[in-house]
Amino acid sequence: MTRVYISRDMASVALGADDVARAFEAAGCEVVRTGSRGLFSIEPLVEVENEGQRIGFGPVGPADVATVLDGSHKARLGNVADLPFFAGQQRFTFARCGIIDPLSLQDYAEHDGWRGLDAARAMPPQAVVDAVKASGLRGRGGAGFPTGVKWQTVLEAASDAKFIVCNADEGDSGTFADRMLMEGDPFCLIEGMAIAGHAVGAGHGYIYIRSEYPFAIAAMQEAIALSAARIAPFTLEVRVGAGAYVCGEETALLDSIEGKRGQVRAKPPLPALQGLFGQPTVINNVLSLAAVPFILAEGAEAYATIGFGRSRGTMPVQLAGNVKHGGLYEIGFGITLGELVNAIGGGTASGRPVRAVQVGGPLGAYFPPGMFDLPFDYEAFAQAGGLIGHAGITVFDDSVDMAHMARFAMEFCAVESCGKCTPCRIGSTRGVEVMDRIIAARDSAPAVPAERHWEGYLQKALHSRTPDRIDTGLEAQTTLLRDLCDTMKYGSLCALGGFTPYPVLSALDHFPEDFGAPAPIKEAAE
Amino acid sequence: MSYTRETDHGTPPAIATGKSVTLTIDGEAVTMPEGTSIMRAASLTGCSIPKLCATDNVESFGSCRLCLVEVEGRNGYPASCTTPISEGMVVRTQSERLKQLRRGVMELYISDHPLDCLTCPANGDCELQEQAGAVGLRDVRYGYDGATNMGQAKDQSNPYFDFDPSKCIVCSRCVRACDEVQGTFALTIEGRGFDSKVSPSQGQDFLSSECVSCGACVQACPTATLTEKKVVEVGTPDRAVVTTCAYCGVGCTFRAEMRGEELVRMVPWKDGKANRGHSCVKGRFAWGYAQHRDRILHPMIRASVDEPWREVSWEDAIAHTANEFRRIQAKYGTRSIGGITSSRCTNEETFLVQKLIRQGFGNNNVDTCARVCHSPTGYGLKTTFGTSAGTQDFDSVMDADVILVIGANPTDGHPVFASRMKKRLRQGAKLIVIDPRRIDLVKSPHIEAAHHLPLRPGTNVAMLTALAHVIVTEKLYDEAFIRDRCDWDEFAEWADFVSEPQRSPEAVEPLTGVKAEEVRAAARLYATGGNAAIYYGLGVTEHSQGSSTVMAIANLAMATGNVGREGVGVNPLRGQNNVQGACDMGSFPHEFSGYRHVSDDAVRGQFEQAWGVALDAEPGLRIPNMLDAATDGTFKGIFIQGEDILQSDPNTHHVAAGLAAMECVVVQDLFLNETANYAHVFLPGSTFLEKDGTFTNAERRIQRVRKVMAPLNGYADWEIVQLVANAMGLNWRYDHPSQIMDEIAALTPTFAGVHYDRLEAEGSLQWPANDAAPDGTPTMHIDGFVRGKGKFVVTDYIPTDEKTGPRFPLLLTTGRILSQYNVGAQTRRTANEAWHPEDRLEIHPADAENRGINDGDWVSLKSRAGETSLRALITERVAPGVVYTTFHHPDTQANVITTDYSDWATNCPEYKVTAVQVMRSNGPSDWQRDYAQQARLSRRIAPVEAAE
Amino acid sequence: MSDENEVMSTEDRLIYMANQIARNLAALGDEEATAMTADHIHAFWDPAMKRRIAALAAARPQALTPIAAAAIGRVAIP
Amino acid sequence: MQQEDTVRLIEDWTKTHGRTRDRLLPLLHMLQEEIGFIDDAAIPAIAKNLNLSRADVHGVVTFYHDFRRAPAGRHVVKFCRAESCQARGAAAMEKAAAERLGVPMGETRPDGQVTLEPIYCLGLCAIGPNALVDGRPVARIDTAALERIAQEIAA
Repeated sequence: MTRVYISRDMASVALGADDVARAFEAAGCEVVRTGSRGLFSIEPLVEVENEGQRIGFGPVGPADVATVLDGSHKARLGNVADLPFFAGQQRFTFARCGIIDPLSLQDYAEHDGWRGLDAARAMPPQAVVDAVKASGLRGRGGAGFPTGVKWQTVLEAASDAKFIVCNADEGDSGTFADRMLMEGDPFCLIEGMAIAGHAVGAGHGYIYIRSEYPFAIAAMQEAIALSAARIAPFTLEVRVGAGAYVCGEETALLDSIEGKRGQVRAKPPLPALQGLFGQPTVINNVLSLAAVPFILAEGAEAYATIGFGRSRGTMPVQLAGNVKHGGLYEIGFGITLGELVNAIGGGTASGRPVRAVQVGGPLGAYFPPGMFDLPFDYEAFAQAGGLIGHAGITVFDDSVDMAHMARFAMEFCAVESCGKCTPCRIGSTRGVEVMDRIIAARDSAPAVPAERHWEGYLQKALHSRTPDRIDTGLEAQTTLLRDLCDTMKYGSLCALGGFTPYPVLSALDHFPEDFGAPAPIKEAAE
Repeated sequence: MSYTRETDHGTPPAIATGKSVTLTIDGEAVTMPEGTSIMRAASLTGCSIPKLCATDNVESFGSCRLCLVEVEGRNGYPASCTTPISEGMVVRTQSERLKQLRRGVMELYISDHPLDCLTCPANGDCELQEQAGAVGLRDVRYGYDGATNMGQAKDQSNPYFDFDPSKCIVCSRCVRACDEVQGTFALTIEGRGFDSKVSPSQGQDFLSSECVSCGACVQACPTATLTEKKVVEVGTPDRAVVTTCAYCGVGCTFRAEMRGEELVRMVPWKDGKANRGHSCVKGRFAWGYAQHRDRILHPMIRASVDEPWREVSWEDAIAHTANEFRRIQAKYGTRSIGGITSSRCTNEETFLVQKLIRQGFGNNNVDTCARVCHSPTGYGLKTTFGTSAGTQDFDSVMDADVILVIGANPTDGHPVFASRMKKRLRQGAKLIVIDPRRIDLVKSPHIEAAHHLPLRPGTNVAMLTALAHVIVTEKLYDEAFIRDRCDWDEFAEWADFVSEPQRSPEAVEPLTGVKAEEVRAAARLYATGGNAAIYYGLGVTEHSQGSSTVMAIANLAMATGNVGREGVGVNPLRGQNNVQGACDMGSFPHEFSGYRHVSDDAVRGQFEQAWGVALDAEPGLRIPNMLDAATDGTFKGIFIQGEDILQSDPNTHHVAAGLAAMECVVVQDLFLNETANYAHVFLPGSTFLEKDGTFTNAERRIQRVRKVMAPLNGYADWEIVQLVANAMGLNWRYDHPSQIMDEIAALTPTFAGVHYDRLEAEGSLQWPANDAAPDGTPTMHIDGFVRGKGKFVVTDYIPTDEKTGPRFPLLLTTGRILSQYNVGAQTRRTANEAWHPEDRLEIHPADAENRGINDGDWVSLKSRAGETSLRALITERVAPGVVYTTFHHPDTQANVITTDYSDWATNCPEYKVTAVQVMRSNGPSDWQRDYAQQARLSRRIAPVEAAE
Repeated sequence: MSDENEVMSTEDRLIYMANQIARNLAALGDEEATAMTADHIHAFWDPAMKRRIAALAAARPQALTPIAAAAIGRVAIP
Repeated sequence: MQQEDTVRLIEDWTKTHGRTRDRLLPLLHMLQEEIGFIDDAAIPAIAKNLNLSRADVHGVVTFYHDFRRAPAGRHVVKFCRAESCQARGAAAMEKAAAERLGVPMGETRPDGQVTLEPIYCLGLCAIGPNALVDGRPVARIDTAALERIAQEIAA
C-alpha cells in the first residue's frame, strides 16, 4: 500500500487538503496527516513515500491522484526539504513540523522527542534554568525578555503552587508560527512545558489558545491526553480564549484563565511572583517553550551559537500578506528584511512592486523598501522605531493606502481595547476619527482652512459645545494625530494602546504622501 | 480632630513589613514603609500627583494614566499608583513632559464628557473638574461630533442616589469599591473598549440589581455619575460635623455634611476606626426619619389611654411627670416605680436615667433593652473571663484564620463589619457557620463557608458541647495556654464532662439534626486552623440557655488558646448602637456602672457619697418582672426612654397587660411608638444629630456623638432627664454632656481615663481606659484574664420547655434584615421601605407544600402565646420544620407569637424558639385589626385650642 | 387571641424561674448547684420576688425541685 | 431549550468540571456550544453554581466577543479583516460578501439564514482573504469562492 503524507494544518485544509486526503484514501493509499511544512504556495502538498524517500507534489487537487501516484503530475517537487525555501532554513524548533504525524507518540520519540525532558529531569532544577539562561533564549512573544531570567525568579519564589502558562493567544495578523507548531508538533510544546515545570517546581500548566484556532485546540487537547503518562506528574490543560486580542497580553491572559474579564493588570507585581491565582507563574510564548526541548537535548551552546548580537538562536519568521512564497521560515537572527521579503518571499504575489511591509503584527511598524537592509534583530528593530514582535512580516504592494492602514491600526485598537486605561479606551476611537478627518481633508485637498486660532481655556471648553469649533485641516489634524500617538504610546497601560502608534506613526513618517503631505521624504532612508 | 475633608492618598497603606525605604521625590529625601506606592509616598510628603482612578480605600488599578511620573534610570513613565517605592529611587512628579502627557489624557477624558459643569450637581466637588484644572487643559481639539457615551438615560431607581452614565469616566472605582470594600460584587463593567460601561448586575437598574445600597460606589465616584439625590435637591454641602451613627453596634463614624441647617448627606469617615470609611444603607442614607413629619415635637399628657393626647408646655409636662411619680410612690411605696434606659441614647443620657432611678426614685428598678438581647453576654463573659464585653476590636478579624459565626447574621445585622469579615474570608480565612438558616455568609459571591452546621433552633449548647467533645477527646486543646491562663482542675472537670459519650457529635446528632462528621470536621478546623475567632449574635443569647451558650463559647476559646491576642477571641455582635454603653453605664437592676453589684458596700458607698443619698442595696426588677409586678398591682409607674417594649419585647399580650395596669407610663421617644399607646405622658425625644455625647460600640469603643443641628423638640434627651430629676427634687447642674462623662469617669474604674478632650484628641478610646491602660484596650485578656484565671464552666444542655407537638409542629425563629432596623421606628420612616415593605414568613418549600401555601400567600402564624398573619416567602434558606420572620413592622407584631420563656440566668427572652403552626389565611388576623384600630385611637392628638 | 391559660401567672413564673436556675446548674452536683442557685437568686432577684418565692416555698413545697427548694432556704429574705 | 433544562445543564456540568471561578469561560463555551448563545436568563444559574455575582458573569459575557447574547443565523460566516488579508484584497471581498449574502457586516440576515461577522486573523496569513464558514476554514476568497459560499448558505 502506498503511503502518502498530507498536511492537516488549518491552512492546508483551508486550501483543500481534506478533499485531497479523501481522494487518496479512496484510491487505497495509506494517508498520514502531518503538520504543514510551511510553504503555502505548494499547498495542498502531497508527499508520496517511495523506498524511504518522500517525493513532494504541490499544489495538488483531488482530481490529481492518479498523476501524483504515477509521478507524472506537473507540480512534482522532488524531495521537499531540498527546495531552496527549506534548504536555507535552520530548523531547530520546527524540525519535525510537516514531517511527522503530530499525534503519534512513536513518531515523536523516533524524531528525538522527549530527549530534552529526560535530560532535564536528570538535572537539578537550577541546572535546567542555567541551561536556558546560557542558551540566550529570549521570549518569542514580542518583548524579548530573557526566558532563563524569568524562570529563575519563579524558581526562587517560595510557594506550594506554581504554574506554567503557555501564551498561545497568537492574535497578530501575519503570524501563524504558534498555530503551526501546535498543529504540527504539539508534543514539542508539551515537552517544553514539562521541562519548565521541572525547572521551576510547577506541577500544572495551562495552554491558553485563541478560539480562532479550532484545529490547534483539538490537536493540543488530543496530544495532552496521549502524553499525560509521559509527562506525569506534570499535568496540562487547554484553555480556550473567547475573541479578545488583548488576552495575548500576559496579565490579561492570566485574568482570562481565572474566569475574569481579560483586562490588563498593572505590573508590578510581576506574574513570576504573583501570577495565575496570585501564585508564581512562568508565562511564556509557544515558541519560547517549544525551543526549550532542543536546548536541553542539544545543549545550550548548540542554540546560542546561532544568532546575531544579543538575539540568540533561531526565529521562525512568518511571511504573510501579499507575498509570493508565504510561509514559515526558521532562521538565525541577523538576516535582513530585504532578503526575507524579496529573496525568500519572492516579492509580492500580485507581481506589483512592494510598497510596505508591516513587521510584528498590528502593533508593528510599516517599513518602506528603503529600509530593507535592517537586520532581523530585537535591538536593530527597536532602534529603527519598530519591533520584531512575533516575527510576522506582512507584505503590501503599491496599491496600499497607508492612511487607510493607519486608520485601521486605530480601528483595530478600538475593537480590541480592553477599556481599562484611558489612552487606549478613548484614544483609539478618537484616532479613527482623526484619521477620517485626515483622509477627508486629503481627498478634498487643498482645502486647508484659513488660519484660525484656538485659544480658550478649560472654562471655555467646558461650557460651550459647538460642533464646528475645531480646525479640521490637515495640518491641525496631523499635529493632533501625533499628539494622540504620544499620549497613547507613553500613557497606555499595555502594548495594545502603547504600540498602536507604531504602525500609525511609521505610516505617517515613511509614507507622508498618503496623508496629504506635500513632499515625500523617502530620500532620508536611502 | 480636623473636620476638613480627609486627604485621599490614592492607594491604601502598605502591608506592614517593618522595613522602610528611602527615596527622593522632587528633590526631597523621604523615608516610607516598604511597599508604599510612589503616589502615596508623594501625597504623604505633601506633593500631589494628579489622579482619577486611584483612591485610598481600594487597591491601585492604574487605569486613568494621569499619575504618570518620571523615575530616573527607568524607561517610560510609570504610573505612580501601581509602582512601589524602592531604595534610592529618584522620582520626579512634575515636569513639562509629564504635564504634556497628563494634558493629553485629560483631553481624551473631556472629549467624552458633557460640558455642563455649571449646572452639574457635582460642580465644585468633582475630581474630573479639579484634575482638568490641575493639568492645565486648555482645549479639546477632538471636537464634539465624534463617538461619545453621553446621552444615556439616568437610572433613578435607587431611592437615595442617581446613576448618570453620561458622566461616567469608567475609572471602575465604583466597581472596585463594591467588590473590595463592600464585597457584594453587584457592579461590573459591561462590554469593553470605548463601549465599556458600568453595569449593575446584568445591565439592570440599581434597585433591581444585587446592589445593597451601602453607598460605597457613591462614595468612590469621582464625578457626578453617582450622586446622592439630596445633593441634587439641596446642593453641595458647605460645612460638616463628624459624628457616630445611631444604628447598629458597629458604631460607624460619619461626616454629617450640611448646607446651612439642612443635612445633605452622611459620608463615612475614613479615620473612623470601627468602619474605616465604609457604611451601610442605614447609616449612609436612612437618616430621613430625623426630620420625618411623624416626629412629635411637643410634650403631651393625658389622664387615660383612651383619651386623645393634649399638647402641654415642657414645664407642665415635667411637673406632671414628677408629681405622678411622687404620688405613686407615696401611695404604693418606693419600689412601685422604675425606668428603662435606652440603648439608642448616649452613655451620658443612659447614665442619667439610671441615676434618676437610683438617686431620685430611691430604688434599683432600672433595666434596659439589653435585657432582651445581650444580657447573657454580660453574664456569661463576666463569669468566665471577668468582663462583660467582647475581647477584640473589629480590626482583629483581619488576623483571623478561622472565623466561627454562630447565631449571627452579620451581612444583615452588622453589614459594615461583615464587609471586613468577607474581605478576610476572600483573603483565605476559613469560615464555620452555626445557624439554623442558610445565611448569606454560608454562600454568597466569592464567599463560602467551609462548614455550615444548620442546627435545630434551641440546641446551641448541645452543639457547642459536641465541638468541645471532639476537641478534648481528640486532644486538640492547648494545654500550655490552659495551664498558664486557667485553672487546670476546673478544665479537667469540664473536660471530663464534655468527654462523656452522650455529648459526642454522634450522640447529639438526633437533637441538633447536624451530621456528626461535619461537626467533627468543624471542631478540628476551629482547634487547629490557626487564629480562630468566634463571632456571635442574638441567635446565641435569645434562648432559655443564652447564658450557658455564651459560657460554652468562652470554654471553647479558652480550651484552644484563642484568647488574648489579635485574630482570636469571643466577639458578641451587639445589636443597637449603644447597647454596650447602656450596660456599661449601670442600666441593669443589680449593678452600678462598670458592672459592680449594688450590694457591694464599698462601691455603693462611693455613689452614695457622690450623689448625697442612701442607695438601695437590693437588686431591682428586670423588665419582665416589672410587668409581672404591674399586673399584680405592685408596680405602678415607669419612665421609658427610647425603647418600644410593646413591639420589641416578647409576648405582646403580657407586655400590654402590664402597661395597661400602670397608673403613669412616661414614654420619651421620637415618635408615638407602640408603647406610647399605653402612655400617659409623652416627652418628645431628640435624635443623635441633635445632641452631644458618646456611644460605645461592640468593640468597647467610646466615640463622640456631636451635635449637628439644634434639637427640633427644644431639648436634648439628657436635658429632659435633668429637668425631670430636678422637678423630683434633685439638684443636677449639668451644662454639657462632658460633665456627665467626668462624673462617669470619676465613679467607674474602667472609664477613669475617658474624658472628652482625650476623645477629641484620639478620636476614640476602647475601655478599660485608665491608669493601667492609658490608651485604652483594643484586645482584652492579653497577659491574663480580668478575673485572674479563666474559668471553665460546665454547661449542661437543658432543652427548652418550648416544644413542638401536634398543635404547633414548626419552630419559629426570628431575626432581622439589612434595610430595616430593630422595631423599624426609624427605618420604616425612610425610603428603606423600598427593600422591605413588610415582614414575611420564610418557610421551606416542603412545609409550604404540605399546607398548600404558595409564595406570597397570607398565612396565619399561631403559637400558644398568640396569633398573627403575614405573607409567606418560600425559600430553602430555612430547613424543613423551621420558619423565620423579622419583627420590623408593628402591623405584623411577630412578638405576639413569642412566649414568656427566657434565659435561666438573665431572663433574656427566648425569641429564637417558638413552637408554631402555620396555615393559609385570608389576611390580617382579628387581633391585628383590633390592634390597628386601638392604635389609631390611642394616637389621636387633640387640636390645640385656638385662643392659645 | 390564644388560650390565656397558657401564660403563666406571676407565682408560677417565679417557681418556674427558680427551678430553671437549679436545673441549669444541676450538672455541678447537688451541693454546688444549691449554693449557686441561692447565690443567683440573692444577686439578681428584687426583694419582693425573694419574699414571694420564700412564701411559695412554704406554701407549695412540691412545686420546687429539691435543689431549688434547698437554695431558697439559704437565701436571706429582705 | 427550556429554562429548567439550561439550569440542569449548568448544574451537571459544574458537578463534573468544578465550581471554581476559573471554570467560567469553559462553562460559557459549553453553553454556547449547546444552546447557541448565552441567554441572560441563564446567568443567575451560572453565577450561583460558580459562586459569583450576576454582575461578575455579565461583565465576562459582554467582554468576550465570542459570546453571543442572542442566537446567530443558521449559518455563520466569519470574515477576516486583519492586515494580511487586507494586503490581499480583503476589503473589496468583504464588501462583495456583504452584498452577495445580503447582510451587512456584523449582522444577521432578517430571514435568520446567515450571520456575517468580522474576525481578526485566523493565522492563515499568506493565503487570504480568509473566512470561517460554519467553522470550516476557507482561503483565497475571490468572487467564485464567494459564490460557492452563498450557494452553500442558501441550501
